[in-house]
Amino acid sequence: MSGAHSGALVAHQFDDAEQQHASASLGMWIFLATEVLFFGGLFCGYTLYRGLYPAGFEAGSHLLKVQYGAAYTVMLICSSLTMALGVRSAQLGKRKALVTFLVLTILLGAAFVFIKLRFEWYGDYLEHIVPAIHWAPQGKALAEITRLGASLNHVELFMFFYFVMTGVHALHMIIGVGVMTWLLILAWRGRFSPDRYNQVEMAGLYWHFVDIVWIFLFPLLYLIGGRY
Amino acid sequence: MGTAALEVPSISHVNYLNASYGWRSWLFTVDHKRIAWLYLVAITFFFFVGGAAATLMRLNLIEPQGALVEPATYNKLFTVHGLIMVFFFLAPAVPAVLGNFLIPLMIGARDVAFPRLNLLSWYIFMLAGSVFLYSVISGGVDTGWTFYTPLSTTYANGNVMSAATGIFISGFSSILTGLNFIVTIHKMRAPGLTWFRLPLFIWSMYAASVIFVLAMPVIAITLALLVLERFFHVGIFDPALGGDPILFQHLFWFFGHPEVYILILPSMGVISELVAAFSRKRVFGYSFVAFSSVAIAVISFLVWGHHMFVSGQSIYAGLVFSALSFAVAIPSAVKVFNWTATLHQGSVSFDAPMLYALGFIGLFTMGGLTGLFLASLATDIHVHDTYFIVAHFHYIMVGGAVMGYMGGLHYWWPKMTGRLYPEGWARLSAAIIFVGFNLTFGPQFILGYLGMPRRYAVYPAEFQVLNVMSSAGASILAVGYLIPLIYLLWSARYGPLAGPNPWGAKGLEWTTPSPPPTENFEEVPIVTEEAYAYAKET
Amino acid sequence: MYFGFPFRPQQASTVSVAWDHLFYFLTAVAIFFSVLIFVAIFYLAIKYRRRSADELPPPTRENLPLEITWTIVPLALTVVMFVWASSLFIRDSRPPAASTEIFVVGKQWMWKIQHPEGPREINELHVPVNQPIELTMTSEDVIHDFGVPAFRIKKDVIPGQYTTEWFEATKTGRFHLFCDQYCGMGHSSMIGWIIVMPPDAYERWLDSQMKVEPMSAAGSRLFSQLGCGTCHGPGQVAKAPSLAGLAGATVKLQNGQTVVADDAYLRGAILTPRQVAGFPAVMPTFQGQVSEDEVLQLIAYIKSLESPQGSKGKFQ
Amino acid sequence: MVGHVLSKKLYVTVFALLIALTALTTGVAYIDLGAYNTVAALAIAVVKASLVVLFFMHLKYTPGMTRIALAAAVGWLVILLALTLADFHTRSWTPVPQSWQASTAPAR
Ligand code: HEA
Ligand code: HEA
Ligand code: HEC
Ligand code: CUA
Ligand SMILES: [Cu+2]
Repeated sequence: MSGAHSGALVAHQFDDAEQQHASASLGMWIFLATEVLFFGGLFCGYTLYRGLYPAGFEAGSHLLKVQYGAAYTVMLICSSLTMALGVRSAQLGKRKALVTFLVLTILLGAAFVFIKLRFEWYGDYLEHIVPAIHWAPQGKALAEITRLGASLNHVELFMFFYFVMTGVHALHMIIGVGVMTWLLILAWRGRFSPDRYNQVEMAGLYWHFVDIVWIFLFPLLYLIGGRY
Repeated sequence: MGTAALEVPSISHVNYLNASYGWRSWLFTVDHKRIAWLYLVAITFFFFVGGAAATLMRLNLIEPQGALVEPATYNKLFTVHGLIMVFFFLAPAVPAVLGNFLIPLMIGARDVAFPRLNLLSWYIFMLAGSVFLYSVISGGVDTGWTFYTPLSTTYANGNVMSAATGIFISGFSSILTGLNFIVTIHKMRAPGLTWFRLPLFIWSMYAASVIFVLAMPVIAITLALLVLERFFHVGIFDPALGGDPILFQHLFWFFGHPEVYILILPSMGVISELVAAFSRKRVFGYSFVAFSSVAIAVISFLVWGHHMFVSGQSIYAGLVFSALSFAVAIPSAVKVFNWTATLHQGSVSFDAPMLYALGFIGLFTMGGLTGLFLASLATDIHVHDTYFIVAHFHYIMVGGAVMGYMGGLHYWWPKMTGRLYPEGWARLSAAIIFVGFNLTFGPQFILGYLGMPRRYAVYPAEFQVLNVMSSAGASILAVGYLIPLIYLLWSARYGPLAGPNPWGAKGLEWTTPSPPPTENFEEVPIVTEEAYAYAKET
Repeated sequence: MYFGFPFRPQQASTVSVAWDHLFYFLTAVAIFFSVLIFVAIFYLAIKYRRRSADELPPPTRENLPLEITWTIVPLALTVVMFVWASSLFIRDSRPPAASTEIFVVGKQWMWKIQHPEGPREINELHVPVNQPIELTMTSEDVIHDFGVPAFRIKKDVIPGQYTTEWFEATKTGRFHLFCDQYCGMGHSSMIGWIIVMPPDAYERWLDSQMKVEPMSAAGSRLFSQLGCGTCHGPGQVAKAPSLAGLAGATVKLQNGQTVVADDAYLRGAILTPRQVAGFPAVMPTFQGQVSEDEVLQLIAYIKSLESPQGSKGKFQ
Repeated sequence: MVGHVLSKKLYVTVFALLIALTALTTGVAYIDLGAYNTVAALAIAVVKASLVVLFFMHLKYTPGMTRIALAAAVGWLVILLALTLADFHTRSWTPVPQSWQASTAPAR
């Protein structure tokens, strides 16, 4: 706590580090609240149509591959752990550990985005199940849709939700990776100390939030109607 | 010696205006007071653009077959008018100009909690405005400010995508401003300034900020979905896929109704300040007025379906929304009665800001009471989407919110510039605005009741008389708005010096010099008394 | 006194009088409170005007009873408004049993209207006086709104769905029909007339139009043209459900839900077929192959089919 | 300074729980529970999210305002969903016009 009043650590508008930290934390949480409602619009539409077109959504969900969804979930949980430990290292002033954990977090996040785009989405493209861009389900996909008696239109609607929801999520991941990289540079230069790690903590909150969104997206998109 | 220019007294103390010079010192400033000026310039520009569109509309409606423009152009005019006035003028007007300037001053802080974020908000706002203006210049949009699907996604030919993108971006500016204010009000209050010692302006800014933060993200994602659907020709509102266009309306109005309270709440806060200062009395029923702001903010999120009574929404949902819409009227009623009661046994002066305040109370009451016609399921069916609606919301937004903004601008102008505006001109233009306003929008109530639909470029001849009256009123109104533009500009340079507290008002902002120094206060004020402690005893 | 404009829209339907009464009540409340506030402001502001520059008034005293009064009184008034308005609304939201059904299709920027007997009209609707009329409406493109001020009715017309509204005209004459939902460039010219006629004149009008086939006949023609009969024809009951007597019946769906086969259901069954319990999902979608007008004709035809038990569809 | 330093062990425990719950939610999807599949999936997701919020995001150790911010977010999400769905779910309550009932044939 000592030294908190020494100039640069506390911006001019604040009285002390305590106030600065509390403000930053409150601001970040409010920002996350807006994020909840940002995704909320999507969840609202999703819930509505899932209720209206259960067969279409079930069939659509069965076109996705559970193994991807589960793998992403594990990756994100791991990255959340590394992030939490990173914040902890910052709190304790362990620069090396902080750098290591940030690197791990970035790698996990980047891997997530890479796998999603390169393998899952590209795979969807090859299977002709990308609405608007490449939409002509055939073979196994078509068989599944017919088996469940779903209307192709409703399946397309589901796939649209799938791409938009995971797309917006991936966008958040990309932004997150960007922020982490910036933090990494700062951490490398030794900008953080037990007196001064607000940015790491706030970025951590954001990262965990993105993880939470995925925790919901996984069952909502990949596990509809079971896989039995 | 002896020339006119030298008679202008100059401001000698170091303040936020003369602390540094040059365009960089303005465009890269993080001082909340300078950022308020940046906003002021921007929204004034937008106001006159929106007003010019309104002028052209009113000119066109002088003749039933359209006196001026093609229907296609008319449709673009009201779309641009509505979007600019709502998103680029009124939503930022009181919050981003007066709020930015005053919140730190009123709570005894050196700045807002996140000054750089504050500047960022302005840049985002300007980016949004530029994108929107681009869409207007390069052909315009013609969807109405409500962007209803599938018109906007499939059938409209205008630049829907760039316009929606502009609004989308502006949402983030509002979110960041709201966030900044909430944190500032929570964390930056001067010692001794407890919640119930806060000026009521702060309470209503707080309530409005909460709405910013919770409503804006929903419109952002909704517009994003709209743009995607228009781009890919596939989307969640598309009836061909089994999508439901009414879902769009739900998402739009979930934001849209709270948005209209974003427009009015800050002005209500201004009115509380004005009524107290110009009656030299504490606002009657302080805590009721304070809590009614919070009540409005919360209930405003529960009433959106009242815009959809004839849209095919279920009648049961309609009943719920109708009941809740009546509920949201109560806190507004409480405010109106308390302001009126404040005059009782006061020392009422009729300076221009007070004229605006009294105008606000009267016109807001009329606008609000006609809102009750719309909240009633049966009567709304008849007047929905007619000029009755247009009259309702202009009474609240122009007669109410804009009057409040004008009143506040005059009241704090001496604080912002250090100089007094010419009182006589100000009273005159307030009176002109009041008369012109009623002549413009009063006849529209009757038009609407008679059945004239809104957004009509041409109309049956039997509605002409009332339309001509309305257009005549609009020209008076235009004069009323141009006069202040001129004399305020003049007074910023040549007005007499104001001194720290020209009105003899209470409040921390009046304890520091006009214009205030960059750090606002020489030393952190310590608050020991209630707000509006005018009377001798307290 | 004549001001060059009327002060009240014509009252030409059964609901208009009762609805106007509510409107007058609301107006009275609005005027009362507006006058109250204006008078109070003027009176207080002038009575307590500032008399000297350094005048300081006595402190504000809180007054809880007063606060409660002006919370409760508006609350009570709004409860009255709510109950009154909602009861009118609920009462008038259901068409009377004996109403005649007429079909409306909105399209940028005109109204296409079909009578079950066959005649079609554009931007005009002829109806008999004192006869409840139920409009079943849909749109081919964007949302429109079928509003008739003299009848105090208004309802959005939505693509992909059916909405309904009804009225019973009490006066003969010509009444404005407006499109009240902004629908693009020609919105303000999407207007027309409702022509209310005495019953005998209406019959004569119908006769003069009678060269056209009734909607159900047109539907029947479409039914064979599109090959519906190959599956739904007589004797095909194993392949596809029989459509006779379907209209108005309760249908059990594959997913266990039951629905009433109303217009909207039939439209969905044709355009986006869903699983009826016990049948394979082989019915192709007819979306894009039939226009909204034609769907309505098919529905009229299905309604005209007799059920095996002898009870009939709505139109006989 | 102001932050709350939690033990490494706690983080790892929470992490292990999260992984276990992920396995559980995936596994449950392969068992036929009817409508309860969705309920189970959502319940597990809520538990997981709560773990992240409480421990990784330190909600358990932060002042009341943070909780209010979170509660507002969730509450408003509920408002959005509840009132929107209230419309769509009650549309079918409207009685089918009487003229229909007159001709109702027995359910098939
Ligand atoms: C600042 C903006 C603002 C504000 C504050 C309000 C306030 C209110 N509005 Fe308004 N409204 C709009 C802006 C606003 N509105 C806009 C822009 C539209 C059109 C959007 C579009 O379609 O383009 C609209 C449309 C609109 C509709 C939809 C109409 C339709 O499209 O069919 C409805 C319906 O219920 C409504 C109701 C109300 C009510 C009940 C209030 C209440 O909050 C009013 C409360 C105030 C009072 C009641 C007055 C003071 C009270 C007294 C003096 C005491 C006496 C009181 C009683 C007896 C109760 N408004
Ligand atoms: C805050 C919001 C706000 C404000 C301040 C105003 C201000 C005004 N509005 Fe607006 N209005 C809306 C919000 C607002 N409006 C909205 C949301 C809609 C709905 C849009 C939609 O349907 O989608 C609407 C719609 C609307 C209509 C209905 C259009 C229709 O449905 O067909 C009309 C018609 O009279 C109108 C008129 C006016 C007038 C005369 C003013 C006046 O108060 C304006 C006064 C200002 C001036 C007159 C400026 C003076 C300056 C000049 C004259 C300079 C001129 C310069 C040049 C010509 C170069 N408005
Ligand atoms: C290839 C065979 C086939 C053709 C052609 C066909 N249908 Fe069907 N139809 C079915 C089957 C099978 C069902 C039941 C399963 C379902 O609802 O999808 C059905 C169901 C229906 C239903 C709902 C019946 C109920 O009991 O609820 C209606 C209405 C209908 N069809 C109308 C039509 C019309 C009108 C056409 C022509 C434009 C048509 N069908 C053409 C096979 C067909
Ligand atoms: Cu059709 Cu407006
Ligand atoms: Cu509203």
